[in-house]
Amino acid sequence: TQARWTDSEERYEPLLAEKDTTEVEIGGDSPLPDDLTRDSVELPSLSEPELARHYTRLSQMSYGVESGPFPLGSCTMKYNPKFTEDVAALPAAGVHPDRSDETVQGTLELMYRLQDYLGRIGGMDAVTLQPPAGAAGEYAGILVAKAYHEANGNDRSEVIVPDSAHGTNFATAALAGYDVLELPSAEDGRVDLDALEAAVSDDTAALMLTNPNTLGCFERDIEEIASVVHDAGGLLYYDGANLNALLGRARPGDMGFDIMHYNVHKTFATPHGGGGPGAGPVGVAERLAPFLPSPRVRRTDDGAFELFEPEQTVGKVHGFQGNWLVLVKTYAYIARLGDPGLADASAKAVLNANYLAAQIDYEVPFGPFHHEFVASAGEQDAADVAKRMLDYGVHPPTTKWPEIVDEALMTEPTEIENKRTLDQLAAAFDAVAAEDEEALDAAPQQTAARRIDQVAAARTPRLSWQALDEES
Amino acid sequence: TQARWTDSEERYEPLLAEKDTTEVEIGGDSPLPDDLTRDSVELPSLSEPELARHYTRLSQMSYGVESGPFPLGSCTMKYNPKFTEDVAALPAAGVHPDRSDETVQGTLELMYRLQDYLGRIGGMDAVTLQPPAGAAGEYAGILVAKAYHEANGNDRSEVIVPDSAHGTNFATAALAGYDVLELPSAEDGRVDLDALEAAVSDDTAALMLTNPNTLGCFERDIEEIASVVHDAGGLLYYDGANLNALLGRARPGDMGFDIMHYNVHKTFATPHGGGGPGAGPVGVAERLAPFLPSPRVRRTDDGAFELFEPEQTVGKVHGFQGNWLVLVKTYAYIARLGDPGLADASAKAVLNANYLAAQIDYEVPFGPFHHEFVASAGEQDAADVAKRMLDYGVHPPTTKWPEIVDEALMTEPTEIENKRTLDQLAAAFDAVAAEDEEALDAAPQQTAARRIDQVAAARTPRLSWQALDEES
Amino acid sequence: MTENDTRGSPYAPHTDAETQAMLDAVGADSEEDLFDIPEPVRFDGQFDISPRSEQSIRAELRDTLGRNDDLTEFLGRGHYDHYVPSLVDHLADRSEFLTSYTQYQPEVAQGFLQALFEYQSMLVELTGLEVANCSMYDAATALGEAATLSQRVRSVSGDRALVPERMAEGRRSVLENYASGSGITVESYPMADGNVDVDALDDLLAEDVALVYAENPTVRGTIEESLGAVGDLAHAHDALFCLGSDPVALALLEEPASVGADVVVGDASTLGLGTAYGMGIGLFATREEYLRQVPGRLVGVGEDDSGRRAYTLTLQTREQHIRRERATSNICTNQAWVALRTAIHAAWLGPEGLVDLAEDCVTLARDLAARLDDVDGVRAPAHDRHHFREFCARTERPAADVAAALQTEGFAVHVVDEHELQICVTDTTADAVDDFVAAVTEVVA
Amino acid sequence: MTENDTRGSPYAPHTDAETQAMLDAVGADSEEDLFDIPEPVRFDGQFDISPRSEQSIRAELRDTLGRNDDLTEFLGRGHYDHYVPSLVDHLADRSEFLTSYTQYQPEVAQGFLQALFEYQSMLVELTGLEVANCSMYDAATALGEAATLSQRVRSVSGDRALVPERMAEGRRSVLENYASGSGITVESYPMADGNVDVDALDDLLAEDVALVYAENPTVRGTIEESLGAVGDLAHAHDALFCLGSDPVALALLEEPASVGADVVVGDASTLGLGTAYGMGIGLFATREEYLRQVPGRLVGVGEDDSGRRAYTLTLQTREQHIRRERATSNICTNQAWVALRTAIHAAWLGPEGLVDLAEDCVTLARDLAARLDDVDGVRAPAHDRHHFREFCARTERPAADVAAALQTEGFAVHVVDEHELQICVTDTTADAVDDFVAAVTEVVA
Repeated sequence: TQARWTDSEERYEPLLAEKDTTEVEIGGDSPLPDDLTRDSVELPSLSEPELARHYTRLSQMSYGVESGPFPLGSCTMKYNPKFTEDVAALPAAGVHPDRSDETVQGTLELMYRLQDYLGRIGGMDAVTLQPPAGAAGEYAGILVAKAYHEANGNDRSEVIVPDSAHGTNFATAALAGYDVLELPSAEDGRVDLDALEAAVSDDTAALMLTNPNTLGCFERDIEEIASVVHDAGGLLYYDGANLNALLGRARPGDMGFDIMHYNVHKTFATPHGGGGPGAGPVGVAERLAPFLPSPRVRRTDDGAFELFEPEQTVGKVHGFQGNWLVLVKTYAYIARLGDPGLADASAKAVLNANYLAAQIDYEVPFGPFHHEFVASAGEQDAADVAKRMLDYGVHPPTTKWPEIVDEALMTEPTEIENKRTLDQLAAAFDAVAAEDEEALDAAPQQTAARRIDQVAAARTPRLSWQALDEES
Repeated sequence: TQARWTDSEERYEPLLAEKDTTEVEIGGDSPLPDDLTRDSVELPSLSEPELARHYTRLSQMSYGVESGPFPLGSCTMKYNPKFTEDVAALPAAGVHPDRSDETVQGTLELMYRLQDYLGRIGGMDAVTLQPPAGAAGEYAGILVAKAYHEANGNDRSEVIVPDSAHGTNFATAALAGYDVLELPSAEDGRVDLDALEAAVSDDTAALMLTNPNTLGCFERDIEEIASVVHDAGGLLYYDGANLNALLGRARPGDMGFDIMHYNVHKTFATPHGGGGPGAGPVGVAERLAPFLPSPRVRRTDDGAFELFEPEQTVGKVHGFQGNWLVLVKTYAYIARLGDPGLADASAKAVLNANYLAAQIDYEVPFGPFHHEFVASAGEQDAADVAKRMLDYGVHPPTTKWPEIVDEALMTEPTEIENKRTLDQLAAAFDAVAAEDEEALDAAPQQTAARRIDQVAAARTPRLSWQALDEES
Repeated sequence: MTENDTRGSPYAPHTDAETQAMLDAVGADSEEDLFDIPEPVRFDGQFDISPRSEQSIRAELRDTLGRNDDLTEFLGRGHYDHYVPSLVDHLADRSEFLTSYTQYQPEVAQGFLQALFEYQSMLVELTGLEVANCSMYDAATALGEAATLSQRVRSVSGDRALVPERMAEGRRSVLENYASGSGITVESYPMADGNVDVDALDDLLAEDVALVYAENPTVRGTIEESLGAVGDLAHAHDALFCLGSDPVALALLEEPASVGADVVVGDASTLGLGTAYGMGIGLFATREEYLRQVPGRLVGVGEDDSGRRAYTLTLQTREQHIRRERATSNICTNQAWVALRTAIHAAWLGPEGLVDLAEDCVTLARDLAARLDDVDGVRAPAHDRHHFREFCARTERPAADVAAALQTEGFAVHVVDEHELQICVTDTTADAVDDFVAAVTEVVA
Repeated sequence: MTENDTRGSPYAPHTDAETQAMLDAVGADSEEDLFDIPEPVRFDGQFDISPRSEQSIRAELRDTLGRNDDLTEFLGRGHYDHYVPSLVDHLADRSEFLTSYTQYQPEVAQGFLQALFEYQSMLVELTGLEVANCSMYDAATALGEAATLSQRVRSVSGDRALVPERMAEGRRSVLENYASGSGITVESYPMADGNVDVDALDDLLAEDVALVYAENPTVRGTIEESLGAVGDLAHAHDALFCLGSDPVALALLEEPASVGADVVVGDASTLGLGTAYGMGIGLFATREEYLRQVPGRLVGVGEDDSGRRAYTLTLQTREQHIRRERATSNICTNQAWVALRTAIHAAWLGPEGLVDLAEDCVTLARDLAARLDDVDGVRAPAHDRHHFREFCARTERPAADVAAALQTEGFAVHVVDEHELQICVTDTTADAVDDFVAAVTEVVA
């Protein structure tokens, strides 16, 4: 049972502002004239001991990878090695981004090495570390594709995205100003080659593809897919969300992808932080390198490192150099595993998914699976299944997506679980599968809060303690 | 409600050894001949992710100062400032203890400064940092007293200890080879001057005294007490456990104490660590300085710092220089508060104890109080009261001690609680005071484990997982 | 040692026996058999990355990063180094926060949700606007999102965004990228002595302007004196007024709502993160009327089955995972953990501490400018304005030479023009000011 | 800033209004009124300690401790620096562990109790003895406690403790102090080429000996080859055999129980703490028959009202807070948090990692000794024994001169005799061995 710190019949842990606030008037001894300042500011006013307790309790009412299994499909919830936190906390890691190159040779060298590592792992010729998240990586990649086509006098208006793709692919293409063409999946959950051939045209700027796809299935026709897109003059974009399934077994560059992003907070085990920060470095084939965001790092003939602006750069996708501290952790993780560890990570991630899929009572369509599978809750509501699984002390899978599977339970155990934990997970799945609607409706019971009415919350949005105050 | 991670009907979180163990055979490629090695070793064998989860869950099933109020009498559970952890973690703090003086000038200087701070705070002329805990400080102090008497050709066999004193005082005197003379308290809970006069003799080596005493009451006759003991040729020892009541208001040295120890994990807010480590520096009056443990630190004429052996040193009470990292935190805490902060800490600690004592329904005999008070649970069993208080999300007071109060609830809120928290604490006291035996017997319900039968546990001691294995 | 065992991932716990049992269970002969990858695209090579122990990687990175020069940084221009209290690290590093995912199962994530709700609330107070999201990537991307929002919500279709001629280079570039996808063009308006040239702005304004962006403090550290006028001008042309700032500045300077700001963007990591080589967190706040056009995640309040208040992500239908190409933004992974840090830091300061810190930002910069102005060969501040944290200083010697000489003395400053340096002072550099003044005195001579 | 507010303790949260309300509630006019201290002993002065901000104290201590020379330490002699994995810091620093008290309310302290129970169990495995307590202060005080225990449990009254002529100075001094209170005298027995001189020990033994103490490895790093004989001798005279070791050595060297050890003492912080300027944790294990004479705290197993296994401090009637002057020891505050760290480190290594580490301790020392032996002017090891982590080396040049020269080169070693150095190599110094050999080669020439 998760900790549950209850203050009263009305609430759990009170808000900071409900404990104590102070309103500070500005003026009097202010160093600025009145017309340049606000009148007052009212904020929580608590002692350090009180804050420590507040956040300690809040933490206990949250659940992370170190709380228990977290098989959230498509999210790759790996263990985040503690030592990577320590290296990112080194004071020298956190210099100001506007330092001159010669004074930050250590930082630039580390960036250079990481660019190199990522290039080798993805089979890509040039890498930028700037995008601060996967979706930002997609965006940088699509900007590069756009600049490439424009530089070739090749005005293209469409990006093709399979229906099973991550929502970010659609949104990114739209943000970059493209029309989005949705590609229906074939019977086997993979890209329908005929449909793809029908879809491509002179307007095709790129196909965005996840491989293995969100069903955990490898796009076996990847060579043909690449040909079709390339023959139409389009580029092939690799969404790196599922790269953990392929480390050391296949590289996007070798499959014909021209552009890819890496989700380092998935594949390379940097912490998800309750939603972020991650980082989304982008790798490209040689001919696209001149368009990458600026600046990148290179090594000069005398062995020094310097930032430079790629000739036909798209400019920037982050105000500075992205989520650098996350990238330091990425480097440390890759260095810790090396070739054998990375290959083993994928092997065990795939083994775990296959093993778990074989153990559970829920139907698991499609396959064969790599790092994840999508089970179907069948007659049960997948969202209810998830709530009930919480009562078994485990985090549930991603639910109701991809829509290609009814009442989807998208499950990705990752390599960090052993057989014992997978068996516990399977037992949780199976226990819930055998339960009736009443039990599911009453769940969860063992969590910091009971079932929350999200529909009601959205109906009357209250997004600040000020909004709560107004009510009362 | 505290987190409760349950594995089955038989246990909560499994033991490490119940998850997985490996037996490693030694030999074969061992670098040592067989007759110098053991045959095998069998220990838990778990991955880092599993360990992270194990200890995360264990932590959530424990309660610290940052979990909520912790008014454990005589223990001074103050907030442990986070930044003191960071300074103690500086790599330069952790050098090897056998480094030559000239290579650890930073460490020696910091020791010197801390000796100086503590001397000023206690009104003592010379300080050693070596004792690794309060009881070790008592022991060092009594060794110093013994050496002093012996050096004066003054063979004394008794140490006098008031009946309300901490158990360590009795045990320490015994460990040092003294007979212990227990001094009964007067009606008002303080030292009975007549009894003391009757007790002292040529055999009196020292009187060990806590002031304020364990009832929270100041020994108002301290000047007379000192005279009586000193006139008999004895020394006055100050147990520093309750020094948080006096900071900046009175100093043991000024009251006539010859020797004292400082409980830095109480007065100076270093963490208790679930039992330790603490540190118990000892301060003495000038004439006792030559007997202090070796080595101490001094400043040479050229401004360097060096270790030296006091002329008539008692030798050592710790293999090296005590719990150094704890002392670094001590320094940081004292520096943070300085004069105004230290005085304020005592003021608020005393205010809090008086306020809380005035709020609760239980009878509170004796007084006036400084930093703590001892309430009486009256007809209720103090241990049951404590268990029930846990259900209100607070840690209970120390129970059943000192025995001078029936069913004692020895309560020390410290300065870190504000009125709001004290009111919550008072509400918890009063709620329990109003409850019947049944409710008390059934408590606690809101904790990681339910009521534990400690008597049965002691009847059949099982002190290792090996002992559990044998059973099953 | 196991530490150096290079057979596999140290974070994959499988014993050989366990692996075999699992392979048996799925009917595979080997792990390789599980990979459904056509032979031609199989990778049979090596990355040539040697695995190392955590001990050696810590030493390696200490060494590599140790090659950075140890400089005292008087750098700002959009990224500021305030002292982050220990408490922030210790609490934010708790694994339940750090290693958790986006709160799609709110019942088991109440703590983080509440912390984000508190973050939102603090920004609501600081901006005076009704809605703050729980993070964008940084100030630049937040500004980009403001531009796309302006186009979505503006009643008359507009495709121009007006920005100050002087702004952080990266911020402008990111804005242009975001804007271009929506067909918005970005144009500069002139500055007058470090503030908005209001008359010039007025000349540029027309009905096709969707967004007017101004900053307070500006990129040169000046405090903007015409915010109300800028807001009025924008509104007069039915454009949104977007203000760039940060939580420290917001605690003291004019409240954005009071000068008519429709959107506030900026970098909230001036609290909670330190310099971090430019890593930050995008602050994004706006008016309630634009709620359903807000990019990124929002935490709202609901009730659970026990009738108690509970927190949940809300209005998710705006987001990409539901609305896909019609989402308000493509953002998915955000900077939630940094938001937690910002909130803890703000709470640690409290309103008194925050206002004191903000006032220090004014007085420290003012005092340093005055001291530098006393140095022969330096005139500071270059602009006749009030300043926040930083200011420009004119140097008789070429600024690049002065900066290079200061670098040798252990100080980093910006060069913003041939004879102009920019100098930023925060609480982390306050103690070094004497040494800095001495160094400047020496090198400008 | 509040940070620098010097009006009171930053950790006492009272507002002025709150203080007043509380004073009113207790009927006091001021805080001073609450202090019941006679005027003559009131302190009206100042300590003259200025309060500083946490930021400035961090800078001050970085600066002060930064005055320590940055040396690579080849130091041992009872205190060893093994690499402590990050995991240990991160888990042990969780506040529920770090800021908790002794587990007098076990229902709310199950986690820490279980961790201590696991620590005890690991030592039971490593020593082969049935009982391990959950900590003494360090190896020296653990040995002192072994001496007092020996007198309590020995059937014939004895007042002599025999210890090796060479042992860590501090350990011997602490032992003498503990022994003296019980009327025990400490006597040395001779060593033969770095091991126990068994014949000489035999000559010293008699019925009045309560305790025979030996170490494995010895203070000079040699592995003791006659442990079984020492144990037999002790038992033949009805004395307890106490063995000093540490958890890393115990993983590889002869199991104490198998050589007849009645008590094992040592410093368990070779796992979990690093050098720490000598801070450690006293390992204490003994036979079940002496259970009720064990000093310090013990965690046992019981059952809770739900029928589940639960942990609790047990056999507390041995302890000072109950038995007072008849307690088995005066220890109260112990080193519980270090025990937690030791257990996490041991669990992180696992048995393979622990044995590998122990084997490294043999081979790293052996290899370094061989390399130094190849250097002209050095003979190593000085003793014709197997070694663990460290060894002595004879130098033609005076050892003090060599050590001083090495210090200049950035290395710290022990000087143990006029022409004898002692050199210790662990996993933290393994990488520096090449540089060290080069430096020795240079300075002995």
